[in-house]
Amino acid sequence: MSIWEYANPKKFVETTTPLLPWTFGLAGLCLVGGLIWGFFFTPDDYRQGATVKIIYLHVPSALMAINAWLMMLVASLIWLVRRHHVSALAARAAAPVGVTMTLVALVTGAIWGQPMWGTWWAWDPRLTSFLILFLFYLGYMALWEAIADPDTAADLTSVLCIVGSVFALLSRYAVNFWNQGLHQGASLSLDAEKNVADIFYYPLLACIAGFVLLFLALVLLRTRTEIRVRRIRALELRARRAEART
Amino acid sequence: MKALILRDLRLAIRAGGGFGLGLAFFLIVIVLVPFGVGPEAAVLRRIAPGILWVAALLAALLSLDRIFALDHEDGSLPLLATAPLPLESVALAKAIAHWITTGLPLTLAAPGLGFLLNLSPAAYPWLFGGLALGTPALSLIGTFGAALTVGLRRGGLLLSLLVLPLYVPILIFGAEAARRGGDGLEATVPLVFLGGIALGTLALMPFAAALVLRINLR
Amino acid sequence: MKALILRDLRLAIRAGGGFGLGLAFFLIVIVLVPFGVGPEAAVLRRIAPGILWVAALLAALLSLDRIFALDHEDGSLPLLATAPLPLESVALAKAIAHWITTGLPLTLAAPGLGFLLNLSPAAYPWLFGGLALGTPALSLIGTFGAALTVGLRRGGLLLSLLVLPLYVPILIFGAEAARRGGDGLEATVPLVFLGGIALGTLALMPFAAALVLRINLR
Amino acid sequence: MGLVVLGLAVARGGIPVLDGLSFSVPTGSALILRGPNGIGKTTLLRTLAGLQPPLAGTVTGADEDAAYASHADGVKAPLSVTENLAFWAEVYGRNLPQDVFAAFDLEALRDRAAGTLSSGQTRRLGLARLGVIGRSVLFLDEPTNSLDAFSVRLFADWLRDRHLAAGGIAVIATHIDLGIDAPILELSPYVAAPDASGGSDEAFL
Amino acid sequence: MGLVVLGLAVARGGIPVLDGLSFSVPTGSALILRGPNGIGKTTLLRTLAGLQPPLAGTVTGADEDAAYASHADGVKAPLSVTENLAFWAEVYGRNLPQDVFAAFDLEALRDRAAGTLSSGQTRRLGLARLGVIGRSVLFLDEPTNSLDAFSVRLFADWLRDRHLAAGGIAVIATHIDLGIDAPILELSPYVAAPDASGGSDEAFL
Ligand code: HEM
Ligand SMILES: Nc1ncnc2c1ncn2[C@@H]1O[C@H](COP(=O)(O)OP(=O)(O)OP(=O)(O)O)[C@@H](O)[C@H]1O
Ligand SMILES: Nc1ncnc2c1ncn2[C@@H]1O[C@H](COP(=O)(O)OP(=O)(O)OP(=O)(O)O)[C@@H](O)[C@H]1O
Ligand SMILES: [Mg+2]
Ligand SMILES: [Mg+2]
Repeated sequence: MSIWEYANPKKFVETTTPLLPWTFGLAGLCLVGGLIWGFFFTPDDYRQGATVKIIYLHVPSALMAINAWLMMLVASLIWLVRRHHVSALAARAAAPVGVTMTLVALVTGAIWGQPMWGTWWAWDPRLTSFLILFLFYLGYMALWEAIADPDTAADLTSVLCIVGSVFALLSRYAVNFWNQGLHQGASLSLDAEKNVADIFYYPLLACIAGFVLLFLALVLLRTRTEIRVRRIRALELRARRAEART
Repeated sequence: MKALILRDLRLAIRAGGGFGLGLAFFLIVIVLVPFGVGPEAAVLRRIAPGILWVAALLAALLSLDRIFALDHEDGSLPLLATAPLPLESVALAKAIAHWITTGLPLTLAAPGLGFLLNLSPAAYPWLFGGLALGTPALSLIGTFGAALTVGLRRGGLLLSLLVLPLYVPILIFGAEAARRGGDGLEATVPLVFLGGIALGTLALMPFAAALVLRINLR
Repeated sequence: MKALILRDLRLAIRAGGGFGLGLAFFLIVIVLVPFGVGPEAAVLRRIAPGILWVAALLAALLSLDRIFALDHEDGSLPLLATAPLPLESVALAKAIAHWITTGLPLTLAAPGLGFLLNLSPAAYPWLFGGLALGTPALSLIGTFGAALTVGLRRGGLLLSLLVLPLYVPILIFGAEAARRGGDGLEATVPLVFLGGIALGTLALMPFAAALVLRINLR
Repeated sequence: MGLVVLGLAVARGGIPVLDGLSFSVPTGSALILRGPNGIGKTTLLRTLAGLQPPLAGTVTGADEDAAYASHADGVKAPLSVTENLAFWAEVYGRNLPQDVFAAFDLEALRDRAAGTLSSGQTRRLGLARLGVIGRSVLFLDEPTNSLDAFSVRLFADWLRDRHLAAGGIAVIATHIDLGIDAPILELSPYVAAPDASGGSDEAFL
Repeated sequence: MGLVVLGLAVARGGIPVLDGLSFSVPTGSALILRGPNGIGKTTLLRTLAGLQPPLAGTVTGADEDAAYASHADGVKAPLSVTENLAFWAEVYGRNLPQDVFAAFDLEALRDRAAGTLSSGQTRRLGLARLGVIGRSVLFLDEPTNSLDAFSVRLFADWLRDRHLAAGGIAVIATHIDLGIDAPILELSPYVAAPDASGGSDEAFL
């Protein structure tokens, strides 16, 4: 019994059916808990005032936006190497979730930027590379949409995802080089001294956990939908073929 | 004519993207410019209206060669020419379909994207108005250009070469309107000119395009 | 491979324009920008390196979809795929032919055109060096993009959507080098990065393009 | 009254290819054009259909009622078979007749994207357009290319029983035997002389 | 030793179309593929030529020596006839044999731009490529489409007297009679069952 057994679509759907409500429940719990905790039970920051609370949406969504692409990268590699359909479909399913996360991070960032930097948007390296990531998501999704044959689409998008990852990384460094930014550096690293105060930190962790779980749940749900769409397509094709022969 | 517009729209959507693609391209150009020019907000604000207009123009341009090329390749064009639909209507229908898939989404999105380039708030209505009047003219002129180059290999670049000079007045008036608007000045005059151009192209271009198509089909 | 490059060059010339077309497009964009942005010399000088780079990028982009599209339409592509030439060489040959018809003339002409935009004299060598290193990478990446979208209707816009984000690092380094050069600063670092990207794409992109072509030909 | 052609001369690429053609096709009948490759069949059909002007001579009885089917099918790959036909029906202001699918053996392919059809199936779809647009004068350029024997018979049946029987006219260029009963016009005698007048370069000679 | 095909199954668009094909073609002989439109001839030829992977089975004797000629000719319109052929000769690392023009009746068209040829002339140019590249295993998909009777004979003669006589192999899908002496493989018995295994949707059923 290997882990690849779950790469069979039927097996995957069966296995995830009982998991799905739990994932959603847990995600909801963490999110609601974390957000309430963060919004109502933490003090205002001495410099930023109440605006600091947007961090509970901004940071988790930004994190997940990047991690979604990583997950797609891994899934694409698995598809190319082992040709498991579930893997390709999971990558496809993750893209819209990832792009939504990117959008949420962009929007919350912009809303936060207005009081903090006095502008909705600045061509800061962090922000800019995020916008580029957004473009990569768009291209990836557009390519999926444009190709009729699902296996060809899976192959081509996988290659695009890999090549895109290289260039996304490259852009990241290029942008850094291009402009020194306004945006915060990493402040969540575990060993850093200038970590955000604990009082902001724990609810933030809860929110991050919530976003991770939410992402997981949404990707599971969407993967199952994609599998069923493929299944319907396959059944229709077969029915049509049978009909054509009679 | 409705049939043709609907078919073209359906083809655009079916072939992936449709409306979204033009928009995405627009977004990309807007993102690229700061990379080239540098991120200073003041400089960007200064050039924002011009860049937005140039981007709209390029988005229109990039999709032009497909207006007739596909119909030429698969042999639909002679069939359409012998259909009861006059070629003038064909050209107009093509222009309308092109505008719906590129010009319209651009017009709707441009004000929203302006803020990436720090466009000054006063410029928004003028930008929007200018694009609403200018993009149909872009599509109409583009249809003429596409008709002129249909069947030519490497039509793409030649087409841009032919069409871009025709686009210049639209660009000048459109960008001028947005720029004046951004400086808090009155900008109805360039808009009126734009409207005139739009009406003029609407009256003339379908006929010119049909004429040229007929010659190309011989 | 030489045969393929020569054929593509001959086709480009035969079909009208060839070298001239890319250049002419470049020229037009350069001319359009002052119309859009306004004629102040200071502003233009400021944005000149960026605009030159963006124009180079767009000129490359506009000719990309023809790299494989024509061979796909007339059925040459499967014939090439079964020829003794490996597909990797086909992709490389296509990229080289594309570079010779667009990137090379641009590189040679860009310094000459810079003065239309008031480019500061110190920037010329850096602009030239940047383009010489960057445009081959543009062609190579573009070939990959073209291979990815070969056979898709409306490939043009989708292709730009896929390729432009990949162009971002090249644009950043290239424009940065020219900008720094124009400000009288040292700019070897971005040029070195550009060279690295060019070498990296040269090593990888033909393989990626061939892989993708093979999938598309199935 | 049918299609009447008088003293027709046609040119391709500015060079006269056929000269002195006169024939008439009465309603309800077809005419087969024969001739080796490159003699000018396609050029002639395009001229008859009004896509290019004749060098000399007249064509009567074709203007409004004519339809042309070329080597290429004009089929849109992303659209389904039904959508393709429905489009042409609408352009010609007609309803899509449901029996056309059976007549061209497209029943099973109705909802398939045209781009996934085999070459023969695509050709059948291209021909089915003729059954949709309801034109009475058809100019057909090698309509049976890449069709199998069964489909050729299907098409010949449609042409004979539906089109011609309803008073239609067809002028068909083909290299194979269609199996319909029609006079054959051999084009070889009408090849334009090398010094035939009317070419676009004439003024310079 | 010729071309040997064992237990081949081929798919198009992720759907198995032909299944259980086994045949062999000895050197110096041809095989004609027959079957109604849409049965899978093109798919089979593409698989044999290595353009798409088979679902099952093996093809031996084709890899390095094979050439494929599709429905489309791969002719470059702006180039002249000679330039078109010279290009392929160079890609295959050979010299352009001068007798190929006579063999395919292209003498008079040598310097014409390929885009100005008639459909049959274009097809002849497409076939002449086969005489240039010197491959010994040919997979031909309806090679005689839009050729007149004379050109068909010309091609059959070339195939018989030049290609096969020199120890070549040809697998030809065609709907018409070529007039060469070759066994015919009727594909109808090999149509894949609707529930045949190996389709790309299989995992989802
Ligand atoms: C549109 C504007 C913005 C965008 C696109 C954006 C994007 C991002 C991204 C990509 C991250 C990184 C997540 C990671 O790598 O772990 C992040 C984290 C963060 N952002 Fe923003 N941001 C924006 C505006 C802001 C503003 C205005 C502030 C507040 C001053 C802010 C504060 C933070 C903080 C504190 C973090 C956590 C840093 C860390 O621990 O890594 N962001 N944001
Ligand atoms: N631009 C041109 N210049 C010179 N000759 C041309 C040009 N275009 C076409 N021709 C010639 O005109 C002739 C007529 O072509 P046409 O396509 O009408 O022939 P066809 O009878 O339809 O042949 P086929 O049976 O091969 O389809 C051909 O000999 C062709 O080579
Ligand atoms: N994407 C697809 N999805 C489903 N079926 C497809 C797809 N592409 C092709 N087919 C079908 O596969 C079958 C095989 O096609 P193929 O082109 O090999 O036929 P063929 O024997 O060459 O026909 P012809 O004689 O018409 O050229 C056809 O019935 C076609 O409709
Ligand atoms: Mg012809
Ligand atoms: Mg076939």
